[in-house]
Amino acid sequence: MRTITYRDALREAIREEMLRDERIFILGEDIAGYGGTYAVSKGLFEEFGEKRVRDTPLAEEAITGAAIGAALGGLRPILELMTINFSLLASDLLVNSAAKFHYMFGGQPQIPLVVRMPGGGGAQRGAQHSQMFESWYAHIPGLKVVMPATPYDAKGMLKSAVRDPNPVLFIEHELLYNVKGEVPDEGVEYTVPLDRGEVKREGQHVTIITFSRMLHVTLQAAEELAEEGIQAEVIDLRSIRPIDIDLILDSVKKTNRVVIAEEGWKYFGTGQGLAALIYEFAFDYMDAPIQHVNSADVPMPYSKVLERAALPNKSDVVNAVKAIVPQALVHG
Amino acid sequence: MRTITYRDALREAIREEMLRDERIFILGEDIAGYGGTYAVSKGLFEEFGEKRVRDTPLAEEAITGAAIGAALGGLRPILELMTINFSLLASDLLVNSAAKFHYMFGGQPQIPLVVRMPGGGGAQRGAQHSQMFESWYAHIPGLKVVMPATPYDAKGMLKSAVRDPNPVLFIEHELLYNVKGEVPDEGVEYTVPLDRGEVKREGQHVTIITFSRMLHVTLQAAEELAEEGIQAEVIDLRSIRPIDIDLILDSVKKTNRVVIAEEGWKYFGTGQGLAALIYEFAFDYMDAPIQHVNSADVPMPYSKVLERAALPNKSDVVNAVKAIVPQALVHG
Amino acid sequence: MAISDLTLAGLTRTQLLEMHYKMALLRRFEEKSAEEYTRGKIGGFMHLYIGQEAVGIGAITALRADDKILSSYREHGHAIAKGMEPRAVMAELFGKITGCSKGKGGSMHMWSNELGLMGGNGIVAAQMPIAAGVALSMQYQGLDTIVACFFGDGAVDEGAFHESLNLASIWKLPVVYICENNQYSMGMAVEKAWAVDSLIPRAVAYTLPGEQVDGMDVIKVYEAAKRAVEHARSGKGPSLLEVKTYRFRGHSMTDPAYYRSREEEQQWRTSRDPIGFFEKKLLDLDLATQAQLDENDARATEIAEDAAEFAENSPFPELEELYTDVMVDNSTALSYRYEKK
Amino acid sequence: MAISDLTLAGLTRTQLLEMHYKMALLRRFEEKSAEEYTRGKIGGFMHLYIGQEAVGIGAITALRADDKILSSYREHGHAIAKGMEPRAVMAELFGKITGCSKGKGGSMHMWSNELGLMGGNGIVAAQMPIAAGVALSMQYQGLDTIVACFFGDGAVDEGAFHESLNLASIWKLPVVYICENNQYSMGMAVEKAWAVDSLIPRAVAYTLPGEQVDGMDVIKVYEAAKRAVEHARSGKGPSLLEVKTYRFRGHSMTDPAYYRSREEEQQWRTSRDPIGFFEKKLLDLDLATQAQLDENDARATEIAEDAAEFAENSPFPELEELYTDVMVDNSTALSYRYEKK
Ligand SMILES: Cc1ncc(C[n+]2csc(CCOP(=O)(O)OP(=O)(O)O)c2C)c(N)n1
Ligand SMILES: Cc1ncc(C[n+]2csc(CCOP(=O)(O)OP(=O)(O)O)c2C)c(N)n1
Ligand SMILES: [Mg+2]
Ligand SMILES: [Mg+2]
Repeated sequence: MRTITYRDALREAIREEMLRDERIFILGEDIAGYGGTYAVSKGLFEEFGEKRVRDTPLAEEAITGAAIGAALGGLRPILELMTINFSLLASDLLVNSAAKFHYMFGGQPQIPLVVRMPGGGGAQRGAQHSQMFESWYAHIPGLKVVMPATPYDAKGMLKSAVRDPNPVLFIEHELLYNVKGEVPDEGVEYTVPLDRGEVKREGQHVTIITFSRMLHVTLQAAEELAEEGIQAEVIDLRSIRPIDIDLILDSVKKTNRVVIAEEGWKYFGTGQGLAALIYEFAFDYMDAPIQHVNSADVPMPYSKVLERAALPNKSDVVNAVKAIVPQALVHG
Repeated sequence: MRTITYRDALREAIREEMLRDERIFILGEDIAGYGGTYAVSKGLFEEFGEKRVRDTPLAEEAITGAAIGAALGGLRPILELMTINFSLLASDLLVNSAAKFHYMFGGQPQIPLVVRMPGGGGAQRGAQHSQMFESWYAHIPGLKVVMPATPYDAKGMLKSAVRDPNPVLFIEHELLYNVKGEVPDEGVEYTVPLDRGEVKREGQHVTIITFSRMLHVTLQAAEELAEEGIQAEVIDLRSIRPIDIDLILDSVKKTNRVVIAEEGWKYFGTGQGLAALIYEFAFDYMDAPIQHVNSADVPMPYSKVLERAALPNKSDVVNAVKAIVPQALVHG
Repeated sequence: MAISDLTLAGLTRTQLLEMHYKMALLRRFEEKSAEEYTRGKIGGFMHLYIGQEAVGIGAITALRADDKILSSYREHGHAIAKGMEPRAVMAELFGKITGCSKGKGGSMHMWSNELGLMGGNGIVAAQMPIAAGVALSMQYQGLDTIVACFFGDGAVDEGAFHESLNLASIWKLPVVYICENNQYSMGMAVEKAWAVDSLIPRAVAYTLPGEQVDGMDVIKVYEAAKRAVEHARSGKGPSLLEVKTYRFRGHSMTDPAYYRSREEEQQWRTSRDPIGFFEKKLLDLDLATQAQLDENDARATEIAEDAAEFAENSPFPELEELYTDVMVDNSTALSYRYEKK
Repeated sequence: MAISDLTLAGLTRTQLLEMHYKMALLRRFEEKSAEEYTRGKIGGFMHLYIGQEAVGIGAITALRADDKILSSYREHGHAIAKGMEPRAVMAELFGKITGCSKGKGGSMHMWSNELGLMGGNGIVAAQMPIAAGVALSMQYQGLDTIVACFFGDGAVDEGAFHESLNLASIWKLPVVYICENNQYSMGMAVEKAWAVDSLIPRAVAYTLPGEQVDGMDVIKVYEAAKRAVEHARSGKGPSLLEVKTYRFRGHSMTDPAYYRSREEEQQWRTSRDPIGFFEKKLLDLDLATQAQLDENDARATEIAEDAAEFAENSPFPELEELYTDVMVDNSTALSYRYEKK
């Protein structure tokens, strides 16, 4: 094991897969000469050349369509959309073409496509550059949507995504790239499945379900709660579609209490969808209403004082847990 | 009162508002010469001329941006996007500009814009032409999203939408245009608010929450249930954002049982968001898990036998209700 | 083929007769589809190709069997021209399991990996960037196949048109973009929608070879397509063809076409019919006898009838089909369990 | 103004000196912003306009006060040129309530109804269709005001560019589209991204008047803009200007600009600096004295300092501001109740 950043883990996954399979290439805005807006593809242009590391014009529709077409033509493109905020310009091609072709053409075409894009706020980038749209895409049958939170999962899931025969939206977070974590030594081959969540911390008093950057905030909250005797079980969804429902239910049936901590907006978002699912399958096990931790229901403000207030933080998670975990339960 | 179609109700609203306010104009693909794909704007070109009834090229980004700009410039555009399926091409402008300008520019600009578009399946139009994306847009702070189901509400809410100072997405349904209903005589001025649901049928055994075309399916189901002694209260949401939570809670606290019937996909959709909200505010009142009625979680197939199987129907609603309403409750 | 029996545009009499037969087949097939639509056997949207046959047949005759094509929702013609069995097309229209998309696609969504027919896209212009990508895959793999992408005059107004041509041009992709300018996008007359009166300046705006072609003359279409195809195959990159044509019917089965005059339609139907025009040419040049043409037409009618009968007698998909083909690996929204309604 | 003191391009000495002052102000203001950014007073993305001053000043000088402008995220220059108080701009960068967007917008999102500054859009090219709409509102209301829309060379690659120019052209909208071709879109060199080497053929593709202008010569920019503005104001419709310029700094504060050589940058900074060029011209033609220019620069530096001080001493928004301005009528996701975190 080594300790490397989320960014390096992603680059290793891309590089190792490109060495393994000639059909894999990457394309996107500023991924070659610039090395990628978040430096994920740094050095790959120098190593693989312009055929397999392709800078594109600013044309989200064209590059997304081109990636879909290349996949239909037998290649395995990894498309980087600079941020998920700009994916709205490509949403038609992702939803009306990539997600539907296999079905509407009777199972004939396959689209082994990976679309990498970071989302999220926290860097004062303002309303248009701080969003999470995973629930939009997870609503669509025909797509897979994954959001790894650790370097280990990032590398393992990106490899699985590249090998997957379906279109996979691989959603990163702008504030995760510098996060460090343990990853097997180079050459030690491993993958992480695209349909399994993971218990990142065990506990019996409450289940906190989270994903992406909020996993780290949640783990800190769990530490703080532990000091007060509250043992929180932390589940990292990792994949939003498909969703690992049984892993969640196992935990919920043990703790009977749930907090969902996510960065996106609350209404008609991922957390509400998840809560509805839990109630549907574990209604009788729920001892308290599920608590939601989200960003404020407003466009993200620029000013740091307002942005800080808008984003969910550790104490939001702690308070949400305390709201449903009675003292008695802990000390009784 | 007269009995007119949903289509005519919409046209009357547009026409009366255009007569009232010079700043109001309509634009869209084939709304003038063609009279509108669903004939909603039929005759308006002849009456108001090309300045106020504007045919546009096939360019969803340009016409949506133009409508936003016209609103910023002091006009009150009603944009028709031929169907909500094509709104994905305009989603960036709707979400990143229309929904955010008022906030991110410190409250200075206002965008009094109405975007009319039908969604939905049931006419064998296949995977790309049978979708409901209301939950996508209702997830976004800064937008209003309404979906009237009756001619009365359609006329009254369209008038309110046109007079509203915010961007309003007015979502119709391709199979509602020919639906008839009572509407006050022409000249009798009325409006329906954009933030109020309505109890369309009273009952005490279960609350069925629905909207758009599914309201009519649900009312039929309620009739069938009544024959078996089950009195269902049917709530027509009418507005998805803002959502009339207290109306819903009042009913839920009375019936303690909820079925949500919608045409869209289940996961991370409107119904799940609504269910999560209900549990959040009425956890202790819920005697049974909320039941969901949706389309199958697949792209819409063309073949009529498959499409029929994919869409939610009367018996789906009836069965969902029976699953949570015990005989005892009814006959006891 | 021996030089000796070259006749028109380097095509043998056999090839010319075959082209005539295919045009007749498209015509008869569409007439039959219209009939079945009115009988309620076909649902949803159906966009007929009648009047535009010379474009599909002329252009696709210029392709190799292993080249690929992409089209819009108005694709029956392209599908059959590329070699799709009329039976499979009609069965798809009927929503039967024997259809080329198992009945899941319908009129707008037809596909065949073997024939290189890559859909049928219902989103105007969406096929354009995808076509660029398919062409990229050929260039990337060093293949000498090329892509032909068909789209309408309305698609020209979409941003995808611009983004795709620019990308195809800078990457020198082996793709031929063929605009079937049938003068209308639904009810919108092209001269009202375009800020230019021809696509030539648009081709120049992407440094692409551009040509305007009479779409009612199948030979002219064939020759222009041939040039563009060779250009692409020889690695010189994409080109843009504006093929002027006219749809004899409404936009779709439900369109009464009030936005244009009956005179205008008559004018085109009578004086510019691509099949009549081609037949006259073949006869004038003694390249075919009336008997041969009649026989082609009779065969076409027969095949169209047969296709309808086949479709009629084919079974609908089993309800299980509703849940197949969503994902290649049959994964679903919920891992571990498959939720069906 | 009396004809007598006409000097350059019909501008009075006073006007010329004012233009010089504004260019100096943009430069000093940006330098100050960069300083404050490094001090951590400013966050998020910040895109400097340094090197492009002649474009904003030249073009906006050609506008009337009641004309409107739209721009991209690289808008400090346009904001100040249109008359925005440097204090309000700097305070916005600091995220203070005294900022022109109450601190909610930041560097990329500045607005003023009074001044006709209509943002600051962070989505590349999104301002282009919106500008067409603003122009439509003027045409619709019979006003004689016009819109100037600034965008970069990268925006040209987006579908919105194409759709907007076509719409503006067929509707003859009073808008001037000004492409600030600074040679790069982030790290992408324009010659790699465009399938053409100039925007002239693109203008032709929409039957628009198009002009290429030296963006380092404020007078040339002013004259070209003047022509385009008059064209629009007189009801003749839109036009497209390609203004060739160069950004002296990286794309944003965090960009080391490895994709271009230091030599190339030096070359531009030393030999093509728009302010130095303008000063030389003014001196050579005896239109200003070195003392006047120095005084302008000193004043500019002072104002920039003052703006920073004002921003520094201004309060941050109250937390209540988080929930204001979401909707005009303060409606929220839940009717009847306002849910706050
Ligand atoms: C993005 C998008 N916008 C609108 C539509 C609705 N629509 C379907 S076909 C059509 C007309 C297209 O005209 P054209 O491109 O000329 O092709 P034609 O029908 O003439 O073959 C329109 C507007 C659509 N399918 N997709
Ligand atoms: C639709 C979209 N794609 C990508 C980005 C990320 N991005 C921000 S600025 C920029 C470069 C734009 O270059 P150009 O248009 O030349 O303007 P300049 O920065 O040179 O002023 C890019 C790619 C974005 N903001 N929006
Ligand atoms: Mg057409
Ligand atoms: Mg640039």
